[in-house]
Amino acid sequence: MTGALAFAALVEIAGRAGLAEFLPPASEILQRAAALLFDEGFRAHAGTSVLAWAIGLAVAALVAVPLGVLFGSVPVIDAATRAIVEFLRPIPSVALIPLVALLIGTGLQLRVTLVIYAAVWPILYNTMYGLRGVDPVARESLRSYGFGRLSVLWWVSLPSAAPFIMTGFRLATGVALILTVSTEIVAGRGEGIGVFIYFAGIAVPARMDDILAGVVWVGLFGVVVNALLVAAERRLFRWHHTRVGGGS
Amino acid sequence: GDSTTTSAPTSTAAANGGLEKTEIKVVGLPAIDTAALYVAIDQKLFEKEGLKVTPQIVQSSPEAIPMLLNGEIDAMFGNYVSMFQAHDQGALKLRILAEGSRAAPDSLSVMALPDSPIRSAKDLEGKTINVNVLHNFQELALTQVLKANNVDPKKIKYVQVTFQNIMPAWQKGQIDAAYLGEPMVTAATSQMGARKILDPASGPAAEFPISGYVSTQEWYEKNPNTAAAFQRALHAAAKMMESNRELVVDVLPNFTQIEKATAATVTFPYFSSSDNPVRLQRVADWMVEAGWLGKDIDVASLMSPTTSG
Amino acid sequence: MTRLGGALLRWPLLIVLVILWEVATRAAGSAFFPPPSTIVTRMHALWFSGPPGRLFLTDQAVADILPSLGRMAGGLAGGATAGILLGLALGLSSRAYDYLDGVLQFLRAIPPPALVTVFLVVFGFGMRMQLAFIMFSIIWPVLLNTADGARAVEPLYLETGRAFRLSRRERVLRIVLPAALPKVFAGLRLALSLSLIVTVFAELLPGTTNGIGFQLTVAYSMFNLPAMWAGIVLLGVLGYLLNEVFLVVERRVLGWHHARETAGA
Amino acid sequence: MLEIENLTHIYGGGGPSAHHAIDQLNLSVAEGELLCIVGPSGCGKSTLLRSIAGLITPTGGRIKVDGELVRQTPDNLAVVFQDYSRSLFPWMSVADNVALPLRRKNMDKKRRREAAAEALESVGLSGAGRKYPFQLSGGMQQRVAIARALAYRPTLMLMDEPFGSVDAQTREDLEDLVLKVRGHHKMTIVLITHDIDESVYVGDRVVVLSKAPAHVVADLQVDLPSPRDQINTREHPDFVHLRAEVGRLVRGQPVAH
Amino acid sequence: MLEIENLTHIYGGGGPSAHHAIDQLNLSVAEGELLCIVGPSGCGKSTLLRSIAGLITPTGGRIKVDGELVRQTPDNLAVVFQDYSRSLFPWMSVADNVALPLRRKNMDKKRRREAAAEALESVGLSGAGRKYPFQLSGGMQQRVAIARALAYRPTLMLMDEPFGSVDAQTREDLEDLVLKVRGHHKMTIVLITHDIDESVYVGDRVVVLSKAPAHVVADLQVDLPSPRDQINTREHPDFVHLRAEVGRLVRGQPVAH
Ligand SMILES: Nc1ncnc2c1ncn2[C@@H]1O[C@H](COP(=O)(O)OP(=O)(O)OP(=O)(O)O)[C@@H](O)[C@H]1O
Ligand SMILES: Nc1ncnc2c1ncn2[C@@H]1O[C@H](COP(=O)(O)OP(=O)(O)OP(=O)(O)O)[C@@H](O)[C@H]1O
Ligand SMILES: [Mg+2]
Ligand SMILES: [Mg+2]
Repeated sequence: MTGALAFAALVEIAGRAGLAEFLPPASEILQRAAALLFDEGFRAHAGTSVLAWAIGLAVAALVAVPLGVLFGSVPVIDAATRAIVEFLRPIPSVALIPLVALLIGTGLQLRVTLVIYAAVWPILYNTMYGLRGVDPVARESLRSYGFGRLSVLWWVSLPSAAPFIMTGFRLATGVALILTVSTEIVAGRGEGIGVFIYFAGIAVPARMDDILAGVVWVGLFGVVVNALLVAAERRLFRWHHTRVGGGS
Repeated sequence: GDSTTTSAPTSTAAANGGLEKTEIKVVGLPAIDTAALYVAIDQKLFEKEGLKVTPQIVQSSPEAIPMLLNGEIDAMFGNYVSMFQAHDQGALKLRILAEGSRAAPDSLSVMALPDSPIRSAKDLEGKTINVNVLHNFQELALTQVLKANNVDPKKIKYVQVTFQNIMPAWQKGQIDAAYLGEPMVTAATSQMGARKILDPASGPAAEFPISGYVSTQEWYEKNPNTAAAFQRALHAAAKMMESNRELVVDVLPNFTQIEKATAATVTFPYFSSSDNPVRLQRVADWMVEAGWLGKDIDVASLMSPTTSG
Repeated sequence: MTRLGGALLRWPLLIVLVILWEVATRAAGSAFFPPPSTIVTRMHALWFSGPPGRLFLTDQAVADILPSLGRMAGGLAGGATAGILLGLALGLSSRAYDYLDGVLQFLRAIPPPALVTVFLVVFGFGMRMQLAFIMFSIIWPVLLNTADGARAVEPLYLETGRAFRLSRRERVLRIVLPAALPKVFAGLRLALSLSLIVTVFAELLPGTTNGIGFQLTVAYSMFNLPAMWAGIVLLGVLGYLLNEVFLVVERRVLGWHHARETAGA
Repeated sequence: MLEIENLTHIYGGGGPSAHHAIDQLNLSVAEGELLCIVGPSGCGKSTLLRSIAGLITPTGGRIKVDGELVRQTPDNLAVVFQDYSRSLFPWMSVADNVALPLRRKNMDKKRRREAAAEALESVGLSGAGRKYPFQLSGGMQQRVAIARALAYRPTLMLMDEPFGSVDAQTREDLEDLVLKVRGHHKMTIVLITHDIDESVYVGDRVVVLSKAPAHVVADLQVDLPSPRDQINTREHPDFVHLRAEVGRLVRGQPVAH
Repeated sequence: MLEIENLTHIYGGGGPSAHHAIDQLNLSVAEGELLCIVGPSGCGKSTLLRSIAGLITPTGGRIKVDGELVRQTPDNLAVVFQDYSRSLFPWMSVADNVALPLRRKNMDKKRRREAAAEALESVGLSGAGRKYPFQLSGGMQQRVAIARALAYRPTLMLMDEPFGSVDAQTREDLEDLVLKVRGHHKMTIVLITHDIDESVYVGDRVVVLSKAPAHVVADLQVDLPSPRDQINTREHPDFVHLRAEVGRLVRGQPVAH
């Protein structure tokens, strides 16, 4: 909280000092952001974005965790697919927009597809690395009771890796949000916060206050989602948090 | 040119029988150049032709090409340079349905800030100028005008700067001169005291065609009557707009971020009320000259005769 | 698994997919999806038909690839360092967490394209803006994973460090960091490919005049689709190669981790 | 029940850091027998146990359980690991830890819970079921690991220094508990211990291993009267004699490096 | 050297899952003394040790080391943790593990390495320095933890069941090693053990704790001739008497839950 205030103060000073004659001070941005809350049009934009975000994220999680488990626990599959996976990973979604648009159209499905494409990786890799960090003694002890690979996975590896997978999911929420809005900015149709931001940008003069107010809402949404997830983690992984304690 | 009747009864008859498709989706851009589409809707000109046109706005015209190809839309508003390139590269088989806009004097402008040392076209040599998209119509026209002004076009450095970043980049000295279109020309003149250095729509590039309404050859062959009706309505709109600025001012807020007050003061491009392959051919030829096309394009073969009065 | 075995496994699937792709794209005949052979030919012409003395790189390759790699490396190094430092701070100090977490979570959700003007105003055109842009984007996986790793260090490791009164610096450097390292590496691996992606994004920023991303956008804006695909494939290949290098480093640094995991099994 | 032939294990596969842990070890255990294994620290006892449990694949020789070659973990086996604290799952309560393996046993939830509670009680932890492992002391954790193995009712139970972290009194109680359970449920038990008295007290046989690479140095039958008794058995002349004998044998095998 | 007054510790802060581990415990240890602590499993011995080491803040009472209140870990202190395998750092070689704490000691790299090698040799692990902890057996890991504490040359050494995982011979060697080191370097040592013989053999005093919540039940002076000797001391009538006494006292404290 203190940090947030300090940050806002910084932006305010920067804006007022005219470090940037194009950046409005924080107070103005926040005022505008508050006003947008009552703007029906903006709320519709926000709704569309959240929908694309949520669908994309959900699908990404459903795809990435099993894939991560597969890659993490069957080295052969990991080796056989690595060339392809590592080839695909660095391809930027901007380059894919026209291709995906051509294949599946440009509506919600375009945004959702690109969100999935980007959000899969953090979950996938945190799952893979999380599984690798499981204490071998813990795994062995269940194996020794005759539990098969899948059972060991379910009862030991996944719970043990769960906090880290969750961190991957938290990463993915941010990535998904960024991708949703960015795709909208570059190629949005109709509605979406990104479309809102885009149009604010092409006004003459550019409506920086609108752009930044939109950004504030995106950021706040990210903060709220993160807070919810952290709270969920604390409950779900109480064993983890009480044991390791830690600053947070 | 070759006129047919545009009276309401005939059109209605066409709507009943002749039109292959009565509901079409058309993509426009959030720029003044698209105004004819909205005026035609506003003035019920499409309706008169028996067409129901649903407009849609995209950020830039290349994005709409996939939509055209996968049938999401029927036609789109795009700049010729992009469209010719797409055609040349085989990305789509272009069909120009109707011309859209041409550069009017003062609707485009290369400008310098009041305290800039740039005073004449010659001063632009070695300087950095922004364009919206590299290798597009802005460069194409300016090259011709520079040549006519004895400036070596090769000595200009172009950088791509998105719309909202032109002003900050300019004021922070990241670009030496700004290549602006409306409404930024008006805004820069009145608010920043910017000086016009060169009008890119002058001399050899006067009335330079910028963009038009296009579709694919395939779509056109399937829907020739719809295409003709569409063209007629747009031409009719352009005609009305020639004599009545207010029509344009009224529709601008519908699809651009230009408010009414600003709209009243800006310079509009020319809206084409007929199609003319000759002037369009000039664009294609310049592109060949710039090395942007692999082969010549015979523009006339992509166009239909003007059927409007 | 032996190296050879790995290689034997790795290529067949890829080759089959490429062949399928070739067949499919030839059949479809869409200009948007040129067949791999066309792409490879184009890549060769664009970048790899130079003189042998220059490793067959063309001038264009030097103009496109090197600046991108430079930006990427700079951004990655900066972002990773910042991510690890901030992550450690956040994972270890509840005070740092209280002060920074809200702001960082806020920043994390912000789409960089919306902030281009801000970056432009603060940093101006060119390298500084691009580096800032890349760092701002790739820091998050490193930061969050490091924080997670630092928080989840086996308590007895920490107690051992405290019992022997290691200085705070040494505890962080010799205990927390190595213990968190497997997770940090997961973050770095994500950041690696992300840095390529973001480099491309950064090369769309106002004022850029070279780089793969620049080449890619110019190609697309001129509908030179084979050239665009060449850029995409080049990115993929670079990503793959960088990842291989990364894995070699990881195997060295995390040798203990992998060995322990596979010991006995 | 258990036959080990020429078992050899080398860690680190022939490389420069290879370690020869077990060398040509032969051993067999009859059904229902309780075999104690003693040997110097680092000689290869845990390695032997892991091989029997099918958790590592020995580099040579073979192991049969119930006449079948061990390729993966044999059925109805339970292991108490030396590193008990790491073998408990930190995300589960103690009771859940004990009950988890019973899922293999076609028991419904209620019966699993009862069995777990019973096993915990038998090791003196009746109140600890709802705690998490990290909330227990070392000795208590070790007893949880024992309870988990006992609740499972294996036919073959492998115990790696299972009583190392509990006090003398508890240790005796647990020894007697193992003896009792073995009698009731016909378990075969292989128990590694460093406590020579213990090996003689609970074992039907005591096998002494050499320093690394381990092989069998001595295989002593323990013919003490049953049921054993903490006071009488330990005073029995055979007990005194045997423990001295085992002690001598172990001491003859100086520690491995 | 060490004074503990009315030490009380309650885990889980007053909540429903609170556990009263130590209750009003008083104890003092003189400089150079070797104090053994015995007590039932789960009574609070490790908790006591952690409090002395300043790793947990007890909920009541106070602890002074060298006259100073323990707020954080006192200087020149070394701990051998009960959970030795988790107290070794898996990313460091064994030698590095041992040498790490010496960084506090103004030693250059070479001397650190020598000191580590020496300590490893003294616990019988001279060849293991370059291995990683996971490549060692349980008992070897425990000895590494001991070597680490010894190399550090603390003035106060806290050992939590330090010899639980090694064989009888090694155990005796280590007992003697600790006695020797103590004599040479004037260490004060607090050693927790479950082995009653051991407590009497190595201890100058043996303190018996009650079942949880722990307090001191008995505090016995061990007046056996020095230097101790594995054969003669254990045959000494006082030894026999004392171990019986301690045994009785421990057994009088049935196990905690
Ligand atoms: N994963 C491994 N890699 C390499 N060497 C190993 C590994 N595990 C064990 N060893 C070595 O094998 C030998 C036997 O180890 P093992 O754990 O079987 O000994 P042990 O008899 O159980 O000893 P202790 O009584 O100390 O537990 C030891 O010298 C050890 O260093
Ligand atoms: N973190 C914790 N949270 C809650 N309770 C705890 C925690 N740590 C220990 N306890 C409880 O405190 C009591 C004392 O634990 P401690 O580890 O001190 O016992 P101990 O005497 O060392 O036993 P052992 O000989 O078995 O190691 C135990 O009953 C244990 O359940
Ligand atoms: Mg062992
Ligand atoms: Mg303890």
